Amino acid sequence: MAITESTMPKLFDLALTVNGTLREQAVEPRLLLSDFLRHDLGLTGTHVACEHGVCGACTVLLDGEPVRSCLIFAVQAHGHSVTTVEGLGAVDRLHPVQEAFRQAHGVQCGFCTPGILTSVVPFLADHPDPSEEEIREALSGNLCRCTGYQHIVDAVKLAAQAMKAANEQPAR
Amino acid sequence: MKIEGQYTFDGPRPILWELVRDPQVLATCLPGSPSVRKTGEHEYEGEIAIRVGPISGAFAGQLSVTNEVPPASCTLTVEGKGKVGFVKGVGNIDMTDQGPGKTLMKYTGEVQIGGKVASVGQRLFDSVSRGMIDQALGKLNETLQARSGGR
Amino acid sequence: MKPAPFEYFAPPSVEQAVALLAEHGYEAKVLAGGQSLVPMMNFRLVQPSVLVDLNSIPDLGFIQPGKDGGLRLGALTRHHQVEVDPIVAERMPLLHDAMPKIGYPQIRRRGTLGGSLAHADPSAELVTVSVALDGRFRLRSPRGERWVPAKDFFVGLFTTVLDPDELLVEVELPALPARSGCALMEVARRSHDFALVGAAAVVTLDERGACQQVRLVFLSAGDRPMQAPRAAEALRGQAPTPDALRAAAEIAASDEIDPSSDIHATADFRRHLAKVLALRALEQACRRAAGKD
Amino acid sequence: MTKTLIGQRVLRNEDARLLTGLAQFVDDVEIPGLLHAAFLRSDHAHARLVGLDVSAARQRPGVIAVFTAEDMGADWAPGPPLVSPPPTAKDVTFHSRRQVPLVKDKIRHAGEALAVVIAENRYIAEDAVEDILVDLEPLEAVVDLEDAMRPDSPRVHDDLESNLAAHLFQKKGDYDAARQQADLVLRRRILIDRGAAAAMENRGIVADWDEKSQHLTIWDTTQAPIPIRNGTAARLGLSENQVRVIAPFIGGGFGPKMMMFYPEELVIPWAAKKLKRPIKWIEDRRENFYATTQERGQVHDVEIALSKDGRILGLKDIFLHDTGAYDPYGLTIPLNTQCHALGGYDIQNFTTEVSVVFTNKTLVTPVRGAGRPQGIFVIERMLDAAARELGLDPVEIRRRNLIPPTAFPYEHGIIDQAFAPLILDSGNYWPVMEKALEMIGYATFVRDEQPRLRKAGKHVGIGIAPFVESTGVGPYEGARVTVEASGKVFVATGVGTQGQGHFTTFAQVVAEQLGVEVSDVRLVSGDTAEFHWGTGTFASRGAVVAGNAIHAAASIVRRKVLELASKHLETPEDELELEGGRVRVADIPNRSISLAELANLANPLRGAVEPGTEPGLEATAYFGPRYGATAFGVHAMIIEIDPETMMIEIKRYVTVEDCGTVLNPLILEGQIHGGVSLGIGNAYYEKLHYDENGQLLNASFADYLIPSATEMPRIEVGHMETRSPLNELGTKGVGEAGTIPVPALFAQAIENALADRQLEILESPLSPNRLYELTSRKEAG
Repeated sequence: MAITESTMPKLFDLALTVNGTLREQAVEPRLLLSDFLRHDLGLTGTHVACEHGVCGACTVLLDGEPVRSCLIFAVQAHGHSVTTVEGLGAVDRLHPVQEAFRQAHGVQCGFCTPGILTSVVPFLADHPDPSEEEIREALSGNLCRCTGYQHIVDAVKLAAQAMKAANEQPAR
Repeated sequence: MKIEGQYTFDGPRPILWELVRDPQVLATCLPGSPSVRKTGEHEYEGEIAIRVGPISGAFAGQLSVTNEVPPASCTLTVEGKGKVGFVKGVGNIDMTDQGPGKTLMKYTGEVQIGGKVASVGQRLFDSVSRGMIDQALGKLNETLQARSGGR
Repeated sequence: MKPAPFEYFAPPSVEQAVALLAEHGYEAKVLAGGQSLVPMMNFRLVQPSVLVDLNSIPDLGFIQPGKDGGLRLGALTRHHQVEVDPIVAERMPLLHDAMPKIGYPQIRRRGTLGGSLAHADPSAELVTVSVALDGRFRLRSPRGERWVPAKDFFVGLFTTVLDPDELLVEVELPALPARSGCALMEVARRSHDFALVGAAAVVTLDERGACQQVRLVFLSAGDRPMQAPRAAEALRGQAPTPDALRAAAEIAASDEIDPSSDIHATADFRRHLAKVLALRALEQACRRAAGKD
Repeated sequence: MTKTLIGQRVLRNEDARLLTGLAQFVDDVEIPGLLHAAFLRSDHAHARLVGLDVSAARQRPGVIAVFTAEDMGADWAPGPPLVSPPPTAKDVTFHSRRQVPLVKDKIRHAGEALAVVIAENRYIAEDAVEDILVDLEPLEAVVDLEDAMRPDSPRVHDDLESNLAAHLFQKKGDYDAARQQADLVLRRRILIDRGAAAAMENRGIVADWDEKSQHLTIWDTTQAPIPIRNGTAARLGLSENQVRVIAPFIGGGFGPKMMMFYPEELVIPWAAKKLKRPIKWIEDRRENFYATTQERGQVHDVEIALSKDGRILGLKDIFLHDTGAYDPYGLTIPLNTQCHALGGYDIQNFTTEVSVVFTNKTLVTPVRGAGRPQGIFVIERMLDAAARELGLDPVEIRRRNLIPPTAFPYEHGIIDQAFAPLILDSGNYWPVMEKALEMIGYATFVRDEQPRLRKAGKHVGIGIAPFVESTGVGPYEGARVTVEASGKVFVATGVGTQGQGHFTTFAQVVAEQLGVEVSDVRLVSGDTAEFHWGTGTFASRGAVVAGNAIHAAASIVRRKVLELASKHLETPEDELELEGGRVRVADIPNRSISLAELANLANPLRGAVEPGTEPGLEATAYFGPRYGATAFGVHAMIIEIDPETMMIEIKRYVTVEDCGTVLNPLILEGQIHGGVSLGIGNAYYEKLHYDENGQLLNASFADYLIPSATEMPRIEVGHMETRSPLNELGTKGVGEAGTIPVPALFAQAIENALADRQLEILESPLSPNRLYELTSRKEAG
């Protein structure tokens, strides 16, 4: 988001940690956190689909809490830490939740997926053995138009099992 | 959206009639008491700021009085346009004597909204428009009481 | 859908926050959780020129036991904290039950108690529950501090008694007497939408099992939380028989609410639902008060 | 073939990138110097544009340009027609009126674009939009379909005599004669209202004109990159080779991203070329609600004639179809409705007549289902009414009318959306229904459970609805399959994709032929630089038409591989097998050669290539079906209604689908789950509320209610398989199947649950409020 000198509004010196890395940038107060992550930092895995807080596609973790990045101004994340889908796992090293979504076909077009993953990861941390009802409740703030949610629910169950199994393995 | 209702005023009909067909007075009853300028025989224009909690919008508007049958009925048309959309209200009012010093006003009409306020604010619309009408009628009654008491 | 420009302040204290509000008047908006305000800013339905962000003020978010079994909550307490707090669950089951009905999980992580109350949306659970529980609010301005009962705080659609330079800083909920029970019943299109109508009932029974005190408050049934004092009065001293409860629900739904029509429900359907839900809420509250549920 | 990949639950190739946020969607494209666009749109649904003052907007710092229709000069022209009226049918009237890039004189729906601001960022662009002063003269809006057809109605298009956009009459047999013989004739009026596709990704376009190379690159959220490339080139006076259109990952389409061209697709490339700067426009959600196309609005007057044993003797359906402000998509939707009003039933006498109506509402083009749900709703509602009248079980009346397996191919004698005679290629319908009945436990439920639950005061109901789905229509798709020097395989097709798993199902088809791992097949589906023949992904045709083209190309490559390997291994071709990326001699595992080696042998750096041969292990092939393949399915559901609140809980949901050969059951189930969720939305949650002035009252996800995880039931999916004789793979499409019968199913189950109220439902969508109104009216009246 380049802004020429002449149009420069009053900027705010923002410093925050994103996926473990300190990022510093001067931003306009009105810049939404979602736009900052996507366009200023190039972390385009965070998707924007409604910008009024209903769809959940833009969910990121702010100090570990899942929040709508379209309803938070970037300046409000000053001094805080943000984790985006890019911070969960990599193509050759998928996070167990990501791996479960692949196994259970919890992804179709994939547009809502990053926001679902960033919602499910903290949910499973609090609910290691969730019921289907709890899972659906946890997903209620994430709209998906492709899957009818069934394979997503299955993926969350699978992830819970996998993570539980991994935790039960004695440490080497 | 259709609007319909009635209000009993504490004042005689001829004075209420004068107030109703005087947009300068009507304007003082509207939210923010906008100032109006006369642009035609029965036409006025002005700016009005509407505030509903955190939502506020400035509207540039016109007000006109037509179909006058003194001192009983007329049609009020209010139109406003702003950044958040537009509003148009057409109301027919009908006044009858209701005992000594009381006047019953019945109104029916149609309110149209468009733009952002219509497309994302519909949940509030019925409540807001009824609230504003009630508020305006209340203020008009206060003015009427002051005016008729003063005579 | 991008917000219009504004000037941003994140004051470190309540004093500085109210001073900023006093300086900027109606031009300023308070930013707490932002979960209602920011969507409206993104739509550009709201274009404040100044935002005063409370999130940098320490100590505004707390949950503490109040005197005699009551509860004190800081205005910046996030919904999620209230939802999972064991003291809330123990002392204010109605508040605890209401929390999962608010917005979505992610909204509850960010949204705040005080923000929701000050926003005064007549469809909001917290607004209704605070009245049903006979809470009171501590307000701060440059002129000092005052306490306002919840039932007097909400004066219209999105409108409260808060002055432009005044902040809601704390909520106090009194303990319920012995033999009390509460219930919140809602009908919403999807589980997390604004309810078409909701009814909260708080019932205290006397030693004989008759209704000693009843509070019945509706959401989405008028331009503010709609109380039903006549229905409550009709039940006072009465045994909570099905007929008595039904009669009270009937009074409340016919005479004590003023529902609007929108695309999801006509005023007529809302009135019908109010009657159904009032009865269900009263029934459940009575059962709980009698220790049966 | 040594192993069968077709029909396996193969995991998707594309997932790892989607799951880690690396997959590129249009809004993820960043180019140095990228500018951002925002459109000024009309608040009014119908108005004359009197004046537009953009001077203040142009002055705003950070604004690069503001364009109006006037600024486009001679480049201003309406979009092209997408589908012409049927050339073969008689009695067709069609008035083609297409969307305009920016409004020049008259606004015809709320949200129509009046001007575009190009600025350094989207925030500034939106600031500048608010600076524009608009002077409009509001006109009375045309909203209701029947009112629109009255002679005194205001007109959407002033140059036409009425709001009639098109009229089409079709018949088979002789309905009037059949009616004379009937024991029962029922007449009903059926209303179906609009919904939105509401893909999670809004539309968007990035256009980058390179002045030095005179080349235009466009990233577009389109289901049809090749037609966009061709059309853009034609409009901008460029050679097709100067334009490259890339449809990268698409965040769901569901039909509206098939519409060509949207005004923004006309304006943004034009502006990028004019300014010689890259420009991005990303639709926001509110824009999506009135600038992206919608569907479903129809009013039907239906008559059905039956014998007393429940046989359908004839059907007559006269209906109005809402096309919105323009009709670029021709008659596709109403033709689908006409064809699907016949369901999977043996109906000999049929009269159908549609009047397509212009209204001051957003344009109508296909949304997942595309006219089919309306047709199925009509016939299924009529059969339920007839079953009640005749005292027949709803299942029994359907059993008596389903087309028998011996009757295929079954010729209906009217034309379908491809303007070809409607022929149902193959099917075995009753066993599909039987399987659904068995899965949901129909007999036990009706005999034991329902009476028991009713006695306990519960309002439970069951519904069962069969449907046909015309799929896999032409004209054609093509593909190029290449074995690369690494031994991995590259596939290019022009069909486009919208999240259906093409990267995997198509790879399976290729891997099956060439004996490689599915993950070693890389597919590009939406880049005109890679393959530039084709139409697009719509009408449940991707897997059928592109799938068979890919199969054909892969088969040719397989022959080339075998031919070359045969020479090299000195073994006859029929003794060779392809597996694990190698060609080997059957039974002698160590006599083999890898595909990589063969690819290098086929493309030597030295020596001579024999005259008449082509280098490489590569083939391009096309597939065009003679006509579309027809899939069949049955959905069944058990619900419970709270009769006081009218809230519905879905207790069981069963689907059985016959879509011919299944390529990947995992992906197929996903398609069905998703289709059902849109169907449930259509039936009970989603409705676009237009007021009488043409204002859309629910342009947000807060008020337009898409089912979330807490509303969706678990869906039990069963399969049957009747191959299509029309293609090598035997496939039929399934993309829209899940959506089609759901409104009909809901109506049936609700009537059954509220049997004590004797409710008849003749409309869709429903809501608790509407059910309350219908039951209160029943009680009052």
